[in-house]
Amino acid sequence: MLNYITDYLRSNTTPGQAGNVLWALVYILIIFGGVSLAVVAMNWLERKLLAHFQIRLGPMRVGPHGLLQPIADAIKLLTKEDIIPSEADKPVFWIAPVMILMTAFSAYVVVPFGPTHAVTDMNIGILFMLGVSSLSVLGIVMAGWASNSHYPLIGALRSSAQMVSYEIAMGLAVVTVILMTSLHGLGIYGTGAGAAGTGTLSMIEIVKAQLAQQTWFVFKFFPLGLISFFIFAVAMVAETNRAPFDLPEAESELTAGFHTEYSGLRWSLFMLGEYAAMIAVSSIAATLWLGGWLRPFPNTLTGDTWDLVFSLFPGLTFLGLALIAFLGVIRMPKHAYFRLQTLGLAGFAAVLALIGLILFIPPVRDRIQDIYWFIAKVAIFMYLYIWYRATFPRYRFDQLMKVGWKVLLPMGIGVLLVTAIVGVL
Amino acid sequence: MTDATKYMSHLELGERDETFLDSNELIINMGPQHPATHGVLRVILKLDGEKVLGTECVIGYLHRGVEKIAENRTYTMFNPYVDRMDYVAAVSNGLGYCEAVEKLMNIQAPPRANYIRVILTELNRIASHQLWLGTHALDIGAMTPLFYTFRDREEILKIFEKYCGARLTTHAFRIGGCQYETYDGFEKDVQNFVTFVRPKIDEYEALLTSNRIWLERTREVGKISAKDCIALGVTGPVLRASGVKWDIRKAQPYAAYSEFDFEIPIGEKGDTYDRYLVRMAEMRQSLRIVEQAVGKIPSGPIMAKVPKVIKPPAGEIYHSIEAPKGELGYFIVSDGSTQPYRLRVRPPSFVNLQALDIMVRGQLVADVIAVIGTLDIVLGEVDR
Amino acid sequence: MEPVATPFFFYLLSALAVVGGVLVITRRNPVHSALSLILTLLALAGLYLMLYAPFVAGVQIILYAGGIMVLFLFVIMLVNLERNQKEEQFNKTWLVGLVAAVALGTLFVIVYAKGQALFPERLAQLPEAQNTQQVAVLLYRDYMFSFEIASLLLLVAIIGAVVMAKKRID
Amino acid sequence: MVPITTLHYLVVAACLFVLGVVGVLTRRNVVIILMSIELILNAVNLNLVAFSRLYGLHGQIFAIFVITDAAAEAAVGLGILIAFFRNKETVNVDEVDLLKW
Repeated sequence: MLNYITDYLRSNTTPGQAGNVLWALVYILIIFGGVSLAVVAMNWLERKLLAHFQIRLGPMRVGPHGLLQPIADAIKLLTKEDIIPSEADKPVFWIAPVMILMTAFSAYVVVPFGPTHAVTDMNIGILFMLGVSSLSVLGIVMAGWASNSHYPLIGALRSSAQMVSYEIAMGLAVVTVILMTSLHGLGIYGTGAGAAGTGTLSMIEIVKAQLAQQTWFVFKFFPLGLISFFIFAVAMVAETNRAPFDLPEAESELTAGFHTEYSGLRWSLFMLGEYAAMIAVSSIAATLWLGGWLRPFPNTLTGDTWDLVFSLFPGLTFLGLALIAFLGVIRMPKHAYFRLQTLGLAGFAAVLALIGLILFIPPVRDRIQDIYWFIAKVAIFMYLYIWYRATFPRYRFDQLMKVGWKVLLPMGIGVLLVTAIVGVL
Repeated sequence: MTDATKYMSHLELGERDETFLDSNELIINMGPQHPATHGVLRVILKLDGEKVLGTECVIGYLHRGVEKIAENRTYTMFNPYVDRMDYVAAVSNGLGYCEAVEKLMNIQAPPRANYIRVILTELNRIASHQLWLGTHALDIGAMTPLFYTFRDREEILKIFEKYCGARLTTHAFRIGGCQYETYDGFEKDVQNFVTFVRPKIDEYEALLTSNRIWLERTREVGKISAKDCIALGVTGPVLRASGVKWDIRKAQPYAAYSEFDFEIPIGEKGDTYDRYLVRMAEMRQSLRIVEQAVGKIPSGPIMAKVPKVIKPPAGEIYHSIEAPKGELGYFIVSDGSTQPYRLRVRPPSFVNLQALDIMVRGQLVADVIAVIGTLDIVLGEVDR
Repeated sequence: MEPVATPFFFYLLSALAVVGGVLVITRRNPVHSALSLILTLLALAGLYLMLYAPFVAGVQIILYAGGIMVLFLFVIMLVNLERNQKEEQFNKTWLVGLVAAVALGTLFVIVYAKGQALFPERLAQLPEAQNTQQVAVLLYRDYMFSFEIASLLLLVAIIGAVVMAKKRID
Repeated sequence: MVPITTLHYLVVAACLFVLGVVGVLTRRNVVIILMSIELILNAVNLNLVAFSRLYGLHGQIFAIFVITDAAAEAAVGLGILIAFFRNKETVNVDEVDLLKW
């Protein structure tokens, strides 16, 4: 059994490619659990970070520094009464949140957390991701329509118009990258699936192309890669309906947009889907432009020493988190009331430190590195999401459309054309 | 002057349309339970898609009959009621009422009382503008300014609390002057506040003034010309942002305003962005006034000689002051008894709200939110 | 490598597709019809994957389910009349239509029964890993002209749709 | 279990095709008629892709063209539908009995 596992870990294909259903299932379960956990963590982090942007403390009551707040929220949402408006279209009202959740999670099938850490490496990887994430529009339209109420319907119509418009700019930015996979200029990338000058849609191959070309695509054909990255970064915020493009749920105008009539468990499914979609599009951006699982400076800081230094990062991160938690323990008020909380935080810190230490063990270190860098890159985008929300006012609907159609779209076409010309020259 | 009646909106609310086709109008009901109507304002919107064809405000959800109550209370007893109209700027309301009654009785408040009145009123103006800025920005989607402004407004409320024990509905002034002498360290507190809040105003501006999205959301939104403003009787920052240099503090100085050096900030275009800039500049000017007033506050009595029973001679008086929202006027008819025969308030919010319709016509739904925010209405004052 | 449980997935997806199709033509509410059609389209995308045509499957999802159907839903919401649902859903010639359809179905059955021998059972083993690249090569080399015509068609469709749907300003 | 052959796919395609034809011939609502046409196109697509496994990739190319076509058809069809609805307040085909209004 152990042999079987270690054997598998040494192989260099994804479970999907190897046709290994068992491992694919294990991966799916891990990803499902991991993403759900990440959503919970994001929830807490967003509230904490947003609070600190806004000179407040955020959740502080449930657990030390509100660490258990997401759990409390989850319990509250699960036990809440599930209200279905009497005039609603019940089956559609039922399916809508499930649809959003399903599309958000099925996109993870092709996300490469490492050269072998993906459920499968589809030939149409990025196309699949874009397609599946475009399906969430349907969920939103269904939710808005089934609620049978004005505000949700307007919210849903706005939302779908917005997502459909920004998908085009997003697609153009992605096409630019796909073009880049075939344009090497250095003559290095000539093997594998993308041989003979053809590009690739596969997520893993795209990262491998960046490895072979010794550059992240965000820096390729400077500033072309950067512009396409910028287009994608803007479009992806609009695509996930987050501030400053959060019109569909513009609180001050449409109360809560398409999910106004939802409550309890179903509402939490919407939130879960929204955050999962945010992580999914962020991982597209990280994969396509920031070199996926590749560590920073792969071409300048080379050599065994640097490899070693960069492989220590995961462990150091966890030790750093443990240190912060320990500082929190020290700063806890010395009062009998807080004893349990202090102990809990100390235990949490100890667990973090233990994980950090485990991550220093060489075999684990080598396996975990890729995943670590990938998650670190995605985390940057998640931080940006929160930052936008704290800083920007909301766009008006016509301005949003103007940005999509009159700024991002021409820019995308221009970048695509120039990339093609530059690549051929 | 334009004919004001032509702006009165009359929506035909008869037919309800079932479809969302843009060839037909859609009537949508915003409020009274809506997060962006600042209380219980109900706006009926007639939409063509997202475009606003007309609006109709339904008010009165917060009506308490303040003016009628006045007829059954003595002049002194009615004083706290005025705080409950514009509860965000309670001090200004009190000042207007006290000065109106003083004018009716030919009493002159002593200089020290006038200075205290000016300081508190100007602080209250800053507090009111801060609250406006926070909620207005929140309506447009910027969450953060709200928390910044509330942090700084807290300092003003602390000063109020120390002075008279109340934070919101202060009841700070009495007919004939002030009830309370300033507490020890009042000057220092105010001085500290001025130095504390100056950089904070720059902080708000850093968040918003040159923010591209803020510019797009506020520029050319809710425009109103100076002519229309005057025709509708709109006053305050809304009027000044349209380019009319009208401020009662300068035009008909009351309290001690003639003794201070300050400017009236005006805008050019009369759009939401100009109103934002005018209010930001006004906060700075208020700080200037407060600083000067604290610097040269005279000593002396704080209460004029006022008879025990306030019994103004028969007659009528109209007195108005510049409240944070605009011209706040009190019209009092006295029959010589201890109670006013009739009291009428000219609340700035109520008059300014009339401009909503012409400001939003032809604009989008999202702009209605921005315009309601920029009018800076307080429903307690609109409905009285 | 042979995919796992091919018959099972085939029957599942085909059943979903056919059930979706039946629902499309029988539902009273057009939104329900559209949602059923989406079900059919997604099931068909699955069938394309089973036929080693991942690119077509991807295009099916992104264009059909994510694009065209959203357009449909939009229009249904725009023209959704309560009155419409209470009316008779089938036209007067429904019997004729049904007979014609049954005849067509019979025709198919006969053709398939007779012509079964015509379909060779050899399966061209198309390498799935290179599908996109091969489609691209064909599309941009052999079918270049048709591709350009298709783009022209789309342009005409865009203009046509705008002209049709634009509000007349009298 | 019987191995899945091309014929299986063809039968599914035939079912969808017949369903589409029934929809076009019997429904009154234009939107549903348009959707039935989409069903027919999809049946054709399934045929093309199924045959592409036997005769090479050309079938898939054709399927892509058909999808393009479907997009154009839906856009124009729905545009006409909206223009029609705006004038007649109905979406029933049997009420389209005037060439001009």
